[in-house]
Amino acid sequence: MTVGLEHFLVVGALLFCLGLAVALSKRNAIGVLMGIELMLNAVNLTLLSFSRFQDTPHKVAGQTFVVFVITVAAAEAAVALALAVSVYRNRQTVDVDQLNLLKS
Amino acid sequence: MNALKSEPFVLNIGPQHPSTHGVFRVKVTVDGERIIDAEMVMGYLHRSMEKLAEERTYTQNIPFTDRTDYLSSMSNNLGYCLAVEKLATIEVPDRGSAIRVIMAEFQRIASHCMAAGAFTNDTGAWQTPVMWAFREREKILDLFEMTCGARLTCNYMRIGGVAFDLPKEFEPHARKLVDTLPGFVDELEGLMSENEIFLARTRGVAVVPHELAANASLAGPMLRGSGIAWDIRKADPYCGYEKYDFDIPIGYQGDSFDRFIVRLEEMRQSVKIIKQALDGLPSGPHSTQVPLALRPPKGEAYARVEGPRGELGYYLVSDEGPSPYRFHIRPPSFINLSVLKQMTVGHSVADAIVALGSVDIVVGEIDR
Amino acid sequence: MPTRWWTGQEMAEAAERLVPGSVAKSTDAACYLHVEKMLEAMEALRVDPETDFLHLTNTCGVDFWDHFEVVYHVQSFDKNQFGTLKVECWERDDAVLPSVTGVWYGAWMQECETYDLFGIKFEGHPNLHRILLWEGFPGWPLRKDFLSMPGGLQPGLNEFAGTARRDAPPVVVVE
Amino acid sequence: MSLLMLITDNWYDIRDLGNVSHEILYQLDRVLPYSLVYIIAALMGFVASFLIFVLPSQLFVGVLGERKIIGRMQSRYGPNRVGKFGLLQPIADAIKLIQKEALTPKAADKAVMYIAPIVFVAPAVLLFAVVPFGGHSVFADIPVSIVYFIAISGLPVLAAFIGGWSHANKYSLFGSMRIVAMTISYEVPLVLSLLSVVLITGTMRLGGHDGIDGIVQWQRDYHIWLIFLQPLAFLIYFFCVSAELNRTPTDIAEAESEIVAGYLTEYSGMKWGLFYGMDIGYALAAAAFASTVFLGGWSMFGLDRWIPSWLIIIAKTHLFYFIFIWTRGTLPRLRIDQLMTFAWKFLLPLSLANLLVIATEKVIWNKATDGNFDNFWVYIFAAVNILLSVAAVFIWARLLGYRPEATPKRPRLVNTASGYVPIPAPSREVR
Amino acid sequence: MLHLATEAAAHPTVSEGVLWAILAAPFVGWALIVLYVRKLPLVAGWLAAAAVGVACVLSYVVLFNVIAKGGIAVHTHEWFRAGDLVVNFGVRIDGLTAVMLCVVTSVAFLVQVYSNGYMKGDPGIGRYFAHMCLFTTSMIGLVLADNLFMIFIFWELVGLCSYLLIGFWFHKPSAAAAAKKAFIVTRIGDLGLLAALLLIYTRNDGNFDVSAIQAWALNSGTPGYLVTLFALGIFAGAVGKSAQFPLQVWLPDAMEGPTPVSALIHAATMVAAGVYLMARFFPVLEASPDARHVVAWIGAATALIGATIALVQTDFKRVMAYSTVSQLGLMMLGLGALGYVAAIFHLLTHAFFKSLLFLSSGNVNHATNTFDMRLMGGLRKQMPITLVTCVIGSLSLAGVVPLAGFWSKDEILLDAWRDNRGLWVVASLVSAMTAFYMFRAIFLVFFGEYKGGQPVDHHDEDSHFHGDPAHPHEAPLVMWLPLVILAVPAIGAGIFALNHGFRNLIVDALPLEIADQIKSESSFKWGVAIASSAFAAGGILLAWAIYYKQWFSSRSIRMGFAPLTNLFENKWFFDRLYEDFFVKLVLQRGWNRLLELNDKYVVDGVVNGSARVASMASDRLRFIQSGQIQGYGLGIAAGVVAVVIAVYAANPL
Amino acid sequence: MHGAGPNLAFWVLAALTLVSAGGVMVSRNLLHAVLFLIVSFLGVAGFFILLSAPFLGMAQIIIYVGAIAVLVLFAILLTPRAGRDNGETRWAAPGVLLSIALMAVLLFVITDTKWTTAKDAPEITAADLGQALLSTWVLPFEIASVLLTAALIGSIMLVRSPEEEAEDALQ
Repeated sequence: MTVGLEHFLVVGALLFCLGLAVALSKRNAIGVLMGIELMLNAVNLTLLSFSRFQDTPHKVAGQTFVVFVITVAAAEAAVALALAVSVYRNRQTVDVDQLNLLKS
Repeated sequence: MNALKSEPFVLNIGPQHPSTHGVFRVKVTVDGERIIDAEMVMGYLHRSMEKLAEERTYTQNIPFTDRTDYLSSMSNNLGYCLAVEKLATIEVPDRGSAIRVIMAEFQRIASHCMAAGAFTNDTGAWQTPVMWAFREREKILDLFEMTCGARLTCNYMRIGGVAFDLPKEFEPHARKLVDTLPGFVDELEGLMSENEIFLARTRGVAVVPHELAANASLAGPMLRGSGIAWDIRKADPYCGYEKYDFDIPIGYQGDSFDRFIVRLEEMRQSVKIIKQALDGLPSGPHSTQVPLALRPPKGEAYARVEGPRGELGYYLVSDEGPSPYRFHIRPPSFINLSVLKQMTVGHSVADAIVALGSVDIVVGEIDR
Repeated sequence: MPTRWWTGQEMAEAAERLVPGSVAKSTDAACYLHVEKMLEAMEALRVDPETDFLHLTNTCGVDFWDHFEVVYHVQSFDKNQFGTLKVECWERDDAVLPSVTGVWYGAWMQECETYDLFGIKFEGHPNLHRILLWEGFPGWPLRKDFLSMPGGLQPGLNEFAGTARRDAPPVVVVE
Repeated sequence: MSLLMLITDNWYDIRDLGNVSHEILYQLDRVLPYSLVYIIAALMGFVASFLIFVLPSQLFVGVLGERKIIGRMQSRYGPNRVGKFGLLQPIADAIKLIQKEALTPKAADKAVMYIAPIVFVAPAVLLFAVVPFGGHSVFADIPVSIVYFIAISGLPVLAAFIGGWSHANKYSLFGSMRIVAMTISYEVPLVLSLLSVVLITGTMRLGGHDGIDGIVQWQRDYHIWLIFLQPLAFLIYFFCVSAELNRTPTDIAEAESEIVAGYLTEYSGMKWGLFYGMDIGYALAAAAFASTVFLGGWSMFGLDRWIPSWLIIIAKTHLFYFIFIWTRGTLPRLRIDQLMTFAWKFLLPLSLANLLVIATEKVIWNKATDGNFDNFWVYIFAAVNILLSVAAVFIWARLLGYRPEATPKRPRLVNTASGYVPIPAPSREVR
Repeated sequence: MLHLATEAAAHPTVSEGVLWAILAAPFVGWALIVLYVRKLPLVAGWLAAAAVGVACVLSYVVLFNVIAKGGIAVHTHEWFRAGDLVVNFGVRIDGLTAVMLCVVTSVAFLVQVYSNGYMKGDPGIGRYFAHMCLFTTSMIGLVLADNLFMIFIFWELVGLCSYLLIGFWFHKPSAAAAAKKAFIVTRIGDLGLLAALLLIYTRNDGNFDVSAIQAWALNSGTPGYLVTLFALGIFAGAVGKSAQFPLQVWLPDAMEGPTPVSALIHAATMVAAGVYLMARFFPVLEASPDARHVVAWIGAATALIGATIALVQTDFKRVMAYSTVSQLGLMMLGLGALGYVAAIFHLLTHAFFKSLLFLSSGNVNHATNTFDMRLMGGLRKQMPITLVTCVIGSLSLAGVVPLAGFWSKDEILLDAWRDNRGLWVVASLVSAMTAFYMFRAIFLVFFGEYKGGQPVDHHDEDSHFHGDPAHPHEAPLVMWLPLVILAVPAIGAGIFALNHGFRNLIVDALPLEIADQIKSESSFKWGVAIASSAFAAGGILLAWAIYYKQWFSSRSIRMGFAPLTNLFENKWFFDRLYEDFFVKLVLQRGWNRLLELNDKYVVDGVVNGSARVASMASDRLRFIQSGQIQGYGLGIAAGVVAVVIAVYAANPL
Repeated sequence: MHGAGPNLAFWVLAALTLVSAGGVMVSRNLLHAVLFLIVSFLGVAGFFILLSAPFLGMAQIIIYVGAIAVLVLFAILLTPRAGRDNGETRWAAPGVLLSIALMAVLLFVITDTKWTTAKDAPEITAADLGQALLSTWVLPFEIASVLLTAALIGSIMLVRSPEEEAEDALQ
């Protein structure tokens, strides 16, 4: 059986949903962040699959997008982790259940 | 490592740590990599020598002094013998004094070899300087073996002189060694003092200002590294040191590097003294006859010599008995340690190791 | 020029000049200070340009059965002179002396050692603890009566460190 | 003369091992299905590079040679008991390590502690995949070899980190934090220095041969080694890579005089042995990489026509490795804040400046030769770059406060014991 | 078919390199200071002065070239191209640019020299000079730019530098607050500029070139509302930067910065940038009468508000600040009244005499450690040079006959007279008030008894006042020499009005049609001139009578006009309005407050039950607003699933 | 995608990636979760190489494994008292259910759509990518770099400790 676009898309979808599940269910803020990273990876995978298999004039576009996503992910991780650390400094916890200052 | 600022936690340096030169422990509290508190814990090697010495005769006590500072047994013997001689007013023949000077200076070179080597090892130079230093130290220990049969714990000095006269082959060997030693010091200097990394690691690290050095009773290279020109050999000559021409090396600001170069320079000066002593070695008896069961008159005496680590003092109180009523050693490395906290707090862990190495401790002497 | 070793009388003269009434007695070997005035006299001896004893060379205790003497060997770099000060302590059960760490920082570890081996407490010491022996070691080994411990035992033989009572009274003198 | 007859580019031509493997695969392809040959090719390349290069070098240069050479530097013999000249010492070591009990602390995270050595070893093996041993004998000739190398060499840090973290020891934790902080800092100038190489050569492939662009091929084409063209990049690469490899003077992560053995404190037996062995493996890989990028790889100014190219690169690698041994034998260790300062304040600006200069030169070259690159400009650039590098290093060091003349190296001498001797004005600068 | 001036045969021949060098010189100065000499105050200061000095000399080279050759020259290069967006990077040189360059660099140079004296001993002096250099760079860039995009970039840079310099003593809470205020308030205006930029991007094929925009505005094919929108957009930017009503509130607070900063930025250059921008796009204004009227009347309002507040200020520097606001309003008024030449001319003269006045106030502060006029007086003996220069500046500002200010203000009044008599009335009133408050300040500061200044607070670590305020003294050479130099143009710049050289020079920067039309107008009218002189003289006399002779007690006058003075002293309640209404009320409490009011007066009395419904609803809402991201994430994901399913259900493939 | 090699690689990588992503989900120890995450990243990098984007694969390893994973590890170390617990919150059950629902929807969409695919992989080198980034996509590229700078500065400001802030204020 030859592997085609659908296979990659399925892997991407599964990875995305796993990431979503992690992001939605974990209590530790860093765990949530890991879920988000997984989702971003899944998106990258999907983008690249389309870029590889779809017949478009802009062949480089898919890879370019992946570059941007990786960049943004790096920035996001840096800021998110800095946030986690500074939240920890103030409240001695990174448990998202307890981080609900917005709640009156 | 400011980014890693976290809760302070306690780190044990020792008693089983490669850099404590024996069983000795520093409990440091660190914040990230920065030390905020340091506490010394010692006594793992305590043998209660001062108590034991009260039960033995004056001559029997000489081997104990070997075992306090085992890296400079000759100097310890000398200090103790001087104290007893002072207590009992015993004259030492000239040849005996000259031999004592030669041995003490050789012992100083050997000890400083060890100190410099171990210190460079603490800065992370991977064994090479130690090995180089040991090479020369071995030759000096060969001379000791030739003279008294032992290499480390010599037990060579006696009350009233030295145990044996020098063997015939001693002088040619010693002269040969004395000729090569300055070159060796230059070599070590070229390897370490000219090394930018070594400078960066030791400059400005563990600074002891001269006010603190004087107030904290420091002695030896620690004191001289802080810029205080003080050497018992010059200030209060014993064994005829006033006859020899030599200089006191002193440092600039009292950092680790200053102490290191002071030690190197002292090796050169010791070579100079040994040369003069060998040239002017008088003939005659090497020792005064002293009764084995010596009973000094009632009284007390404090005699001191400039040991490799600093002022090495012996305080004896006699009650006319065959053994000392009170036998107290002024251990230089023990007292030099008292500024360890001031030297390390605020620096990083790596600097604490350098600071500890620059004090040049011998745990046998600290714990006695 | 070799060191000038001061006799006890010279020392006493200087101390008396600086702090009148501080000297208890003087011998050839040493000058004995009153406990109450010892810190004042020592500080004066340290800062006075004539005496200039800014280096506390050595400190130790001596047990004379009925009293303790604490010996302070002091010296001056600039004047190249050396002197001996002594303080007597007649209380064996509760031997207390003021700490000289405020005058000479170098007494820090030596006083700890003296405390450890003689049981002389130094008041005002920043961190007086047993430095060579472990906390809870029974008795003070350098006292002359060390062997006559409670029960006449030599400590450490059949009752070792771990089981030693931590807050037992340190010593009972049997005279 | 009969030897010269062998130089025919046929399978028995040992100048390039690729000829042999190519022949074997060609023959296999006739009888076996393609995918099987694919896998066999991969295995063959792996086994060959491992057997010919990695393992012998590791054992006899990394373990034995290092100990012998350092022994000689320290005026002692080094291992000389097992076998002739101690040649069997590495094997004895290995046997000892395997026999030793591998202790696991009670509080340790056991799974992680077991995984860490494996994670540490795997990338070391992978690194050799892209090192070219000859025009055709590259195990994996991928077009982005340099990036591959950078990516893979970032992995062992993780292993060291989790290894140090796993056994709940403060010294190990210190080592882990230090290694990660240091590696992150030194990765930046490292990549920048390699970027300048990529910039001037215009390719990210390490090897290359006649007709295929590659860094080695570029050096052959222009008859110059990149170390002459970019001395600064080479220096920066050397510093950074020795920091990443934990070699003296930057071995702060396992600084034995400070934090006992850093992240290796609780490892023993073969788990420690894997770390130890693969440290050497990484050093060899870095040396091979440096030889490839900066020292002309398997080329030797035409001599590679006569000498087997794999011998050339092995010789260069070992020569480079000798520098590692040498520094280890002679230099003290730096402190972590000094290392960080060095990376961020010294190497980073210099590598950026270097990149700028190289970019300018590339533009000049493009304009001046109108696309037809020639040697003349390369030699001009080499001369200019060497001068500029020396000047830049010197000037930047002075700017950062390097004043060797202001630091006395001998103590003062006085003849009388007279108390404190003040420092004569002008007071010296305290750094 | 439109004829652009660029197509004319004559154009400046100055080489492009010179123009870039003008831009680069202060920039290099900035880089050097930041990188190397930040810690060396003396080197940094004179390096900055030298860098700006180079730019200044080159600017005069450019000016003379433009005078000789006339016309417009544009040197442009493609900067980057992203998709179909092409952004150029270039310089445009014409009469307007040349004049602005000379003004900016001359004042900047003198201020830099002055700063070397004024800032001596400040710990952050390296930072100060670096910021000043960067500011000069961005201002020069703004002037030289040949397209709106570049103008926007440098515009923002100017704003940034202003922020940094106002907040130079950032450890003072007031300075930090003032910097923030200036930044935020000008940002509001910049939104308008950004909107104009986007308008041009969409409506003019992304061509940002100044000439192209002018042509676009003058093109009869362009819809009028677009031109008006564009004009209002850039005017919004100018309102922010030039502190026009209703965004004038930041400028007086900006006086928290060091005095030379106020002199350079908030008197001579940055605030003039708004006027410059409007002048740059004068054809657009010309093409849109609606926008023009808005500009004129807002300018008039600003002028009036500024002048009235200045009447009652007790802080010497704030008098200057409000005077600046008022004069900027006058310039805008002039532009709105189609007085292109007049506005630029007034900008030129105003730059000189206002920076002169600010620097004088700096000198006074240097001697007395305060800006409070109630603590001064009688300084004429101790500070003669400052007195003379300050009086010259004030006379010029008040518009007394032979001095520069008279000529420029007179032209504005003339244009206002021609355009709308209402505008003329306001402008005349303002000029009378100007004369009054300036001489009030002069008499309070330099005449009468000395009242001791502000004692030095030695515990205040920020204070680095050196002298003794009880015995004031003249400032050192570096500080009074720039004043003397600035006094020369403050006296003599009016000479440009005597023939048509200046007028032709800057009018040449416009497209030909408008240029010809403006050139034909006369620039002097005896009646208006006499009237304005009379107003000025009246103001001065009144001040003399009240504050020097004290024929009337100022206190009684104050009492007599109590409501007005109250209004003026509280700055027309603008700050209160913004603070209390916009910030606190609308933004912070508005919505809740509204609900509460609603609850109290509407709902409560009518149906109690509906209140309960509301509270229950809010309980439900609170459950949703739990503050937990994961809850929100869940919602989002559920929404996505629902949408996808819905889409598929609606149109199955 | 022809031949057994790539096919085999796909299945191995898919198993590796998904199993370790599942590991992130189920592991209770946060450190273990990070290790699983790293393996998952490596698997994705392998996918990239398989999809003829070796440069991106390498970039993925450098950035995700070399930087982001290390950052996460650092963050875990810096929050010691928060525990290493990677347990679930009360949203866990609905979250997982919803994920499954989304998965079902996505799988349905993927299988339901007729994808037009090109047979040949486009030949894209790193040079092409760089060319595209600096010509067509230059504006996003610049914005991304500005974003990175902002993130850098922001993170530094965020994690500064109060003492450091006090030190900065003194200067």
